[in-house]
Amino acid sequence: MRIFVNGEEQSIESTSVLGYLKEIEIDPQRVAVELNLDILPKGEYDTTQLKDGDRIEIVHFVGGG
Amino acid sequence: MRIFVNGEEQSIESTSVLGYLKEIEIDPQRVAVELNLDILPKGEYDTTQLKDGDRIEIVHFVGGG
Amino acid sequence: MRIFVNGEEQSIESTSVLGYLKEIEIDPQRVAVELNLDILPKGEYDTTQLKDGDRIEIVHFVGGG
Amino acid sequence: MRIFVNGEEQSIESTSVLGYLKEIEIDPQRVAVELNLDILPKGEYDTTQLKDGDRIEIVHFVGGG
Amino acid sequence: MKKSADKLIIAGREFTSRLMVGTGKYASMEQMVQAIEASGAEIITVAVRRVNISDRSQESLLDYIDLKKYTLLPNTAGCYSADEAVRTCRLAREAGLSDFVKLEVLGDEKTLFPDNEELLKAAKTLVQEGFTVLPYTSDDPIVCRKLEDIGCAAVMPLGAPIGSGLGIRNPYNIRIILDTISVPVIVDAGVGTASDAAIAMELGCDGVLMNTGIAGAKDPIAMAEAMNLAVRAGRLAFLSGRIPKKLYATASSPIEGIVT
Amino acid sequence: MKKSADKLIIAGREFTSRLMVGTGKYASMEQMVQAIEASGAEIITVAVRRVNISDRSQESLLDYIDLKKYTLLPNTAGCYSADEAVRTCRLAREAGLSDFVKLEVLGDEKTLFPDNEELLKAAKTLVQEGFTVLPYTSDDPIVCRKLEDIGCAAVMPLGAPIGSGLGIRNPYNIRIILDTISVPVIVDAGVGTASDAAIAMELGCDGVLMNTGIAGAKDPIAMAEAMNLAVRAGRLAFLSGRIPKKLYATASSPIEGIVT
Amino acid sequence: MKKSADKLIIAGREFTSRLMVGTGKYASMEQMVQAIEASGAEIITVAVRRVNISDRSQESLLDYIDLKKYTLLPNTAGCYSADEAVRTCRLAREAGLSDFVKLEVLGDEKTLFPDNEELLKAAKTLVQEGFTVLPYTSDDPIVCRKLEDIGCAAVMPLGAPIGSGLGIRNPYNIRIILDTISVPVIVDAGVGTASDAAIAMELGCDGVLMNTGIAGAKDPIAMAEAMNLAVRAGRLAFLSGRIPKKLYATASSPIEGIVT
Amino acid sequence: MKKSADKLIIAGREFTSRLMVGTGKYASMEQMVQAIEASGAEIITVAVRRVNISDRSQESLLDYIDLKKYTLLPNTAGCYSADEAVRTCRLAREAGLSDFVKLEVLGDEKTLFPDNEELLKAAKTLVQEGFTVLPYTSDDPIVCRKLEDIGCAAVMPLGAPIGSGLGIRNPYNIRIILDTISVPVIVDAGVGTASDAAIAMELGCDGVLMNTGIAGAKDPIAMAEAMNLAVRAGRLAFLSGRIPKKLYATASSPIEGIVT
Repeated sequence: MRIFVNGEEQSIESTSVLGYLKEIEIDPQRVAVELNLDILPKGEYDTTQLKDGDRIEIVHFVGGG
Repeated sequence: MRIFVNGEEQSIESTSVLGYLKEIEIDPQRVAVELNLDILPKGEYDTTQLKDGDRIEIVHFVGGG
Repeated sequence: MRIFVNGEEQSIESTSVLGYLKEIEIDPQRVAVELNLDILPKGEYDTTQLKDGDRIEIVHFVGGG
Repeated sequence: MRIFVNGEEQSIESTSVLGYLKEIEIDPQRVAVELNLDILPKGEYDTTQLKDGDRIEIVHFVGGG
Repeated sequence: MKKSADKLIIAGREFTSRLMVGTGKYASMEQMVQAIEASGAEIITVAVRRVNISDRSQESLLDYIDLKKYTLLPNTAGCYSADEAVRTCRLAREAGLSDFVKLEVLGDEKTLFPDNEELLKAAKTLVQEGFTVLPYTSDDPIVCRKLEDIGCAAVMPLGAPIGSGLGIRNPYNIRIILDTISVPVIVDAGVGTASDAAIAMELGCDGVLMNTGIAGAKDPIAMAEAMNLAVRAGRLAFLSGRIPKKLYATASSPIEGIVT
Repeated sequence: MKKSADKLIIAGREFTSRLMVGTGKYASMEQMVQAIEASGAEIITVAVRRVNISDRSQESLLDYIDLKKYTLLPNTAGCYSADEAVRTCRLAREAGLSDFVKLEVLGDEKTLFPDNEELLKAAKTLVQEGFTVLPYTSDDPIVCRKLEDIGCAAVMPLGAPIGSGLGIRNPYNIRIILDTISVPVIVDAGVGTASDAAIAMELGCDGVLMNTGIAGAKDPIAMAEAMNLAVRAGRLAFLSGRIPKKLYATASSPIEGIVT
Repeated sequence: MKKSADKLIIAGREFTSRLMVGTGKYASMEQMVQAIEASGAEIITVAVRRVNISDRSQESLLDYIDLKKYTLLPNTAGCYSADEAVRTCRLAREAGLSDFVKLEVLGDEKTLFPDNEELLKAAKTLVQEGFTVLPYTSDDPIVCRKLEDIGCAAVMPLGAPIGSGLGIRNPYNIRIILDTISVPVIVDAGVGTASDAAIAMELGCDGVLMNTGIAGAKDPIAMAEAMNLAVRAGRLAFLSGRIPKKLYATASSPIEGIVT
Repeated sequence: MKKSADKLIIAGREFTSRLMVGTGKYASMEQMVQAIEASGAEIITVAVRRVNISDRSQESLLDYIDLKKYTLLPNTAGCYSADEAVRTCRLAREAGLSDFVKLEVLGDEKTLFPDNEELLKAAKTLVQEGFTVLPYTSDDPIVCRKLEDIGCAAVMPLGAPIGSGLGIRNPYNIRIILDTISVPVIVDAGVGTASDAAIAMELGCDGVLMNTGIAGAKDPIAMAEAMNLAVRAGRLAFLSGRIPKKLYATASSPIEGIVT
């Protein structure tokens, strides 16, 4: 399945958001996820299915002032 | 006829704006007139009839910074 | 005997500087003494005799900036 | 005759200060002259004779702040 | 450049003087006229107020001002919303038969600082209605850029609060505004004495607008002349290329030829 | 007071201009002459140097200066001891046929700050010899008072190092000097641009002396005019009684009669 | 008051330190951690950025910060519109499980000055959504008052441009803001050295936020300690009631008893 | 360098604190003791005065000061000539059994500015007599250099008049003094609040001496702590290498990874 992650097209294995995060080795506790411009509550990573063409943003905290 | 001039009720003789300005000895060239919240072009002072309850503002320039 | 202490004439009993300091209850360790405009070393308070008309200054430290 | 002018040794023809100034084409009105460390009044340029080894300073005004 | 050719151009109109003065707070009309004269100003600000119907005795400002000589710049002083300011500008245009307005929308009575949110709204409307808008604003480069983008004929950041006499409190912001803006930048408000006006001009401002600094002085007419001289002095100094600042000294007299 | 009657009086001599300028560091004699002209100065400083015997071609400064129009103020620039300075003053008097001298005794070459200890010695001698002594000194009220007590005709504290263009670094000391001293107080050195000169005058100084600020500018003649205007602006502002400084605003347009 | 009882309270939460620091621009995570430690800060700002999918090697900021010890303040740096800023805040809340946000809406990339028009829009939305909003804004008392009226938990006017190190360019405006505003006033941006921070606190500000002033110093850890001390020094000085400023002197040693 | 190793060395003696405080003008001896304690000072100034023969009740300052802990620095406050000052120093040495003296020779009672001519005379004599001389002087680089040449152990230029609280009026001169002088440079007089002390240290001064700034505050003990912190903050900031000042901004958060 092909989705857009942080603006770049990716082809992925997983079908759930949580699955995808694991696939790319990201700790769900450390990030926030936006699915098609809506915030996705952490509780729904597991149950939320991805479908072709979805656009997700995965962000975290970095050093800033 | 009674109208409101600069917020105060006045009873007046004249029926036209120009007439009223003359009545209260104001040089039309030196002022601007607003009739019921619309600017009244100088050219229309003569032809514009006042009716009871009209609200007019008559302003001029004073010292300011 | 009459001497001048800090600018004021005083009549005193003692004959030595040390004696006079004791007379007016001043701790020799806490002051400096000038006899007729010369500094008097602490060691000489005991042996130094006062004579009529001597001028002595007795100073100490006070709060200052 | 050899004299020192502004710190440099010079051999000169003239015997008077005024003569020397003319010799080197200097307008006496525009300068001040010091002869052996004493100011020489303008009035005495003519009558003052130079002798071997004299030290003279000739100064004028230049741009300054 | 030829200094004598140095003109201030606002909305295509050319002015020789870079000092604009107000007409408020003078002891008398005569004093006001003389002070304006001494200031050399060509643009003078006026306020728009209701005619006093009950007392017709009061004399009219316009009896004292030669409209062939001076350009009137009506202000919207006292307006606290875009609507009031726009309404006042429309009245001003009708009274003055000119499009020039000094747009003020105030934020509060204590600081008389602009409410830039309302100011931007009013400026949009007025530019659309064909006014030549000179807005009084903060020393905020972002607001100034927006005012220019809207189509204002100049921007007039304050140097300090109106009537405070504190001079230019933040020359850094004024410099940034000058770097950012293409229309004339005129410091409006805060000037207390001649050097304040000179500093504004030395920063590169195109002009200075003041009222209290002159009218509130013990001798307004002499102060008006002082401001006239100061604005010209500051402008000339700006154009002349000042010496750089250095911590240490440089001799002005030559080193050579010292008597030893 | 009548502003036009405002004169600077030094040792009984009356001057209209309160700006004194130097003659050093100009690109050409022509430029110097035009700059002095534009400055409006009546007193101009010059240095005393050895005539160059070997090269007679060089033109003389005095060929360019109308001595009927200007008062020469010879300086002792480059002197680091009282003796050198006194010797230079004696030569200057003989060359210039005038008693006026700008007395400088320098402390070091990097700061060109005065050596006030030597300065006081030299001033004593020169006053005794009948010179009219205008000493260049620090912004030190105690030294200034001593110079006045000795009989100097004026005191000339520096605003900042010579040629630094830093302006008046310590206006507080200048104010104290003005409170303390009866003879004219002239700020000498440090002025970099027009507003610096205006500030000096607004503090209440009697005059300003400068050289590098004008001669070192990209356009010295225009800067000379700027300084001329600035000194007059600052003086007028000082005499006019400026408005007080306030943290908050005061409206310049009336509150009454606002359209509502 | 008891100095030790002096706390900073934001949205009901109590903090002992009045210094807030950023986490950007450090040479290493270790250096950042030590600098934060030395600063004594309890609130630290972080940015919200996309995870780099391609390069998983990069370490996570949160591995280095003890969330029991520090309150995270996510910022919206890099946002130029209300919409972007609101979106970033929502992401930040989800990532950080906290409502605190440092709201920035920038006007341009050169000055990084706030776009206050957009800022006010974003603040309205975020307050409605239950965020605790700490907005970075200009030293504009009118905008600060509007932000307080909207319900922001504090206002954070800039002292000077972000990273400029110019200190507090306009203490007058900061003082007016302090007179006007009831919520905490925190100077955000511009601090370059310790005295800048002390001055902010002496004006009466409730806190200071900085990043570049520390992270950009040659020795960031030592500078962090300097800022820690300076903020406390300035706060204590503010509470201690400084002596008034006077032009003239007052002796600190007694006049009586001088040896004569 | 290792910050903790940073010591102030005067005449071979090492001190950890760079703040020196006076003992005058406190409400009580108890308050003085607590303030000195809070200041962290190791060197404290005292005045030399006649014992009051008639009233023996008055308590002695030395009953309150632990001489093992503090180094006394007797001053010559109130002396207006070299002779008086020298005489006072000799008395001080006899009373205090130490060679350290703070040498003041005052020029007048209104400014309490030093009379540097007399100061130099007194310093010469005292150095010859083996005193460790710390002279209070002007911010005059030439006088400071002469004092160092004479053999003074430090130079102590004033920041502003004693007790004025004006801070450092002329940082430029202080910087030049720091460039010129090898012995410790200690700012003495003028400090009004914490940031003034921090600024002195950030300029690179080796220490700060104050009395009125602390004793005259509403809460002297808290202000003493503020000054303690401020001097350390300023010193650390000086050693840490502050960021350069820039007119424009530099982002503290990364540009990359912004959500779009």
